[in-house]
Amino acid sequence: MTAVFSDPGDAVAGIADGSTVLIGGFGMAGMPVQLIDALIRQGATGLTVVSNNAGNGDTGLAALLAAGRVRKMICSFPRQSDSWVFDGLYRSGKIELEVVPQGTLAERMRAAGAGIGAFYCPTGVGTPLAEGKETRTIDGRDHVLEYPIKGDVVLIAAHAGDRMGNLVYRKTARNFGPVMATAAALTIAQVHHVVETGELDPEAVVTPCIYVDRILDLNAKEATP
Amino acid sequence: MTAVFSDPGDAVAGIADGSTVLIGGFGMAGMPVQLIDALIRQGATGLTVVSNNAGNGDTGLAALLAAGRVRKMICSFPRQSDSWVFDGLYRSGKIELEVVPQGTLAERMRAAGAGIGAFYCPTGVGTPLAEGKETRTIDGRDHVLEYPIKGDVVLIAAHAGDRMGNLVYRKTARNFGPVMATAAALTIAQVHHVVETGELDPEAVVTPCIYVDRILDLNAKEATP
Amino acid sequence: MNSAVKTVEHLGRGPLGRDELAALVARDIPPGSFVNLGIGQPTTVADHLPAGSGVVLHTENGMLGMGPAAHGDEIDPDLTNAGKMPVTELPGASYFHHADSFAMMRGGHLDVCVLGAFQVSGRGDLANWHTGAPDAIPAVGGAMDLATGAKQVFVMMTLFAKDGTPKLVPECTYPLTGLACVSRVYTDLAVFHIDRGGVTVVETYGTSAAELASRLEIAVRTLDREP
Amino acid sequence: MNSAVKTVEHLGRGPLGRDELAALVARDIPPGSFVNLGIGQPTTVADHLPAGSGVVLHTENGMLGMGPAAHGDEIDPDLTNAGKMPVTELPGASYFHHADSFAMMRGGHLDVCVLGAFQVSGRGDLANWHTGAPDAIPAVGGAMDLATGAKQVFVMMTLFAKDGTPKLVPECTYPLTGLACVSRVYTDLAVFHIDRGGVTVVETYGTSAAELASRLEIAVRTLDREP
Repeated sequence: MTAVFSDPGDAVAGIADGSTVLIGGFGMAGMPVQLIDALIRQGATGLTVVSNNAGNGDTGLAALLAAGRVRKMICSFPRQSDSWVFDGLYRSGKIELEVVPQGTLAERMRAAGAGIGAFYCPTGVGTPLAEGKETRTIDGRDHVLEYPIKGDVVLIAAHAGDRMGNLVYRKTARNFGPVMATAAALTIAQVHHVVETGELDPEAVVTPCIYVDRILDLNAKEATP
Repeated sequence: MTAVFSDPGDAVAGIADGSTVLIGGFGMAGMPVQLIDALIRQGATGLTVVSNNAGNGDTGLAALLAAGRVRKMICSFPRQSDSWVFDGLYRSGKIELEVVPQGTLAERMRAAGAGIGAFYCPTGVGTPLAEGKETRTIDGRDHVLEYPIKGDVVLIAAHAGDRMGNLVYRKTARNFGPVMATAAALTIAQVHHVVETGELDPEAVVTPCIYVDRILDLNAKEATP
Repeated sequence: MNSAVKTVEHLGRGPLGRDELAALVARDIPPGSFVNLGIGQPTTVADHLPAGSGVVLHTENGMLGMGPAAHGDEIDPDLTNAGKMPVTELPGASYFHHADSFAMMRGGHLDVCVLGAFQVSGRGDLANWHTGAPDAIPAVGGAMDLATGAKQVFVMMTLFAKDGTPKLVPECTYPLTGLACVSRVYTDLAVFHIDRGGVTVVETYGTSAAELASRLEIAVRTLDREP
Repeated sequence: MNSAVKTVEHLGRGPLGRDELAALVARDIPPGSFVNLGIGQPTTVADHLPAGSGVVLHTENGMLGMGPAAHGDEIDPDLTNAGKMPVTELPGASYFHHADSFAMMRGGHLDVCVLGAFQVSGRGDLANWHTGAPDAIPAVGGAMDLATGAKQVFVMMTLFAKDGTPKLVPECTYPLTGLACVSRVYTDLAVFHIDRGGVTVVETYGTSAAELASRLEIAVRTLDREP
């Protein structure tokens, strides 16, 4: 059953050192900034973080990196105009990096959530990112074998949730959220507001409640200072 | 670009003998009866049909089977209380049958639509349905290797579509429609009504227009007898 | 969950009726669980879930939050369960397509599924889709996916077939549905738990554990810790 | 599509400017196509698509029906393109998650994608994600998925690097993005088509095909059929 929290600290309680944490967002769109800030205060360290980018500016994921809590990043696109925090850590050898093609990153997390043991993927064949990977020719096309990425914890941002844990997103802030939500033991979502059960259109629910363990209601937080 | 038809015959024009046809529906919910009726009149034969069931009663898929147009069925659950048409053909050796676990059936079509060459699946390991299939132990769990099922044509029923080809479904009639829509060279959807582009909520579109080649507008058919 | 530490023998009564069996399964489903009820007898478990249990029902044809059977004006051909019978929708429901529905199942997100069975082995192997009769038309549906995917698989069946042979067996002779997947077997005569250590009799109805043991071809343990 | 049967040499002018190049690519995108425009220069192709072309833009971060860049009050932090710049939504748009977005791409559903490049080989190999410099931080994004998945990959680039070396090469020396995936190369000096037969010069700008051929290290053909 999904628990709804108004305190960010309660929402991230219990995340262990050394966890693999999947963090939603594409750049800042869909990034769960309040949950990440709470994770920084919570103190877990030695983390492996899976996210499309490696932080923007000084907030959100960049702040978690700056706090020295991340041992390894798995992402598709770490280098950006405003990824100075990651760039510094990487160049000084303080962080490990695994670069994965963006669609393969998403599909590996989907596989984890969908109980698929591994899959043959045509992306990256013949490139440095396929080096050392098992390959197979299927129907005349070369593929590399890719394995699931499973998280211990997922932190995502959705637009709204109901009390049962169903989630809807908004525009391209949806991005990795629904995929990540399926791929870890503990899924924590921050939402702009929580609605009563029955208020979301069942045809338009994007993440069914079965995938959501905890919701941080940002609206409640503002209402109770 | 998606073409909208009011005549069922136009919607199914050009389907070739020997085609692999994916047909939506779970029992009668989501079954594209008008498109199947049109396919019977169109006359294509020697078909391989992929559908969850092997027809109910005497209408829809059962009628296509009764017309002798289907060489082979690929499905999860042919035997039902009202599957007498299929039962008769099967017992008299007039139709070939491949039984696939329901989730594997869906996932094999998803793989076809998603460009996945093959995937390792835990379902069916150690059962007669895994006989002859390649297996692999991953993380201590046995899996069988499953390959995509790609169609030449897809026939599905959706609730509504817009002129660009975006589709929405209704309740559990959604079932195989969105997966099949991605998995064939030619996707044909019948809808209860067509709305103007812009009338569907972009957050609630289930099948994006890129997957839909032809729409049969059942409402238009009724309006112009 | 049933936290028995000592096998309970209900001797002053007969075997469980079908409704009693469904009620027993319902009792053992933890509040707030996500549950799939197989077609046939398992479907009747829904009628015995206590109000406010927070149990959410999944149906493989693409829905969470399924409600009771639909009657009269409620019947909607677009809203059916896995047995293709009309059902209703509860507040908080959601719909999804078949690949997503089985990803949910295969990915281990369902807490419990309840299935019927022809046979269950002492290792928890399940046979429930095919009698092996040469003229039978094979039809598996979602049984293998459920058996493989759910965190716990509960089986409901009579303990003995009509010809008197046990359905809890050393090795399944019918074609398998899944390997080592069943964790509990609910029958008219007894409830069994299965784990790596073997089969344990947790409760009996209208018979003793010792009598049952003598009628089965597999070893069964009893619980004898004091509560 | 450009249906040239004879190589056209535009000699009475200079090389194509950036805007002219974008317009040329836009001209060659068939009406009604589903198209992904890569970050950087390819994004500008959108500004040259004729009204009523019916071209539908895909952005890898989960949208079909992307509109032009957002300005002023239109800016919405929840609505960005692959370059993380604010964009708008057109009627008929739809949103989907990342796995669905890349399934669309990898599954071969996009008609055309337009990408920038460091190098393209005569076989259509693409290098566009990494300079190979030892201190560079590798970052691939969706480039490999697009190169592998789109039905046609168009490249936009200058034909020669700043140091004068050609970027259309016998073998890519930079790390590869995809093998044999590029079908057209649009440059400031010429448009090339690539297929199993090799590289064909379709149009030139401010230079002749013969002069170009002398500056490249790969064989290029010209078209000489009469229209």
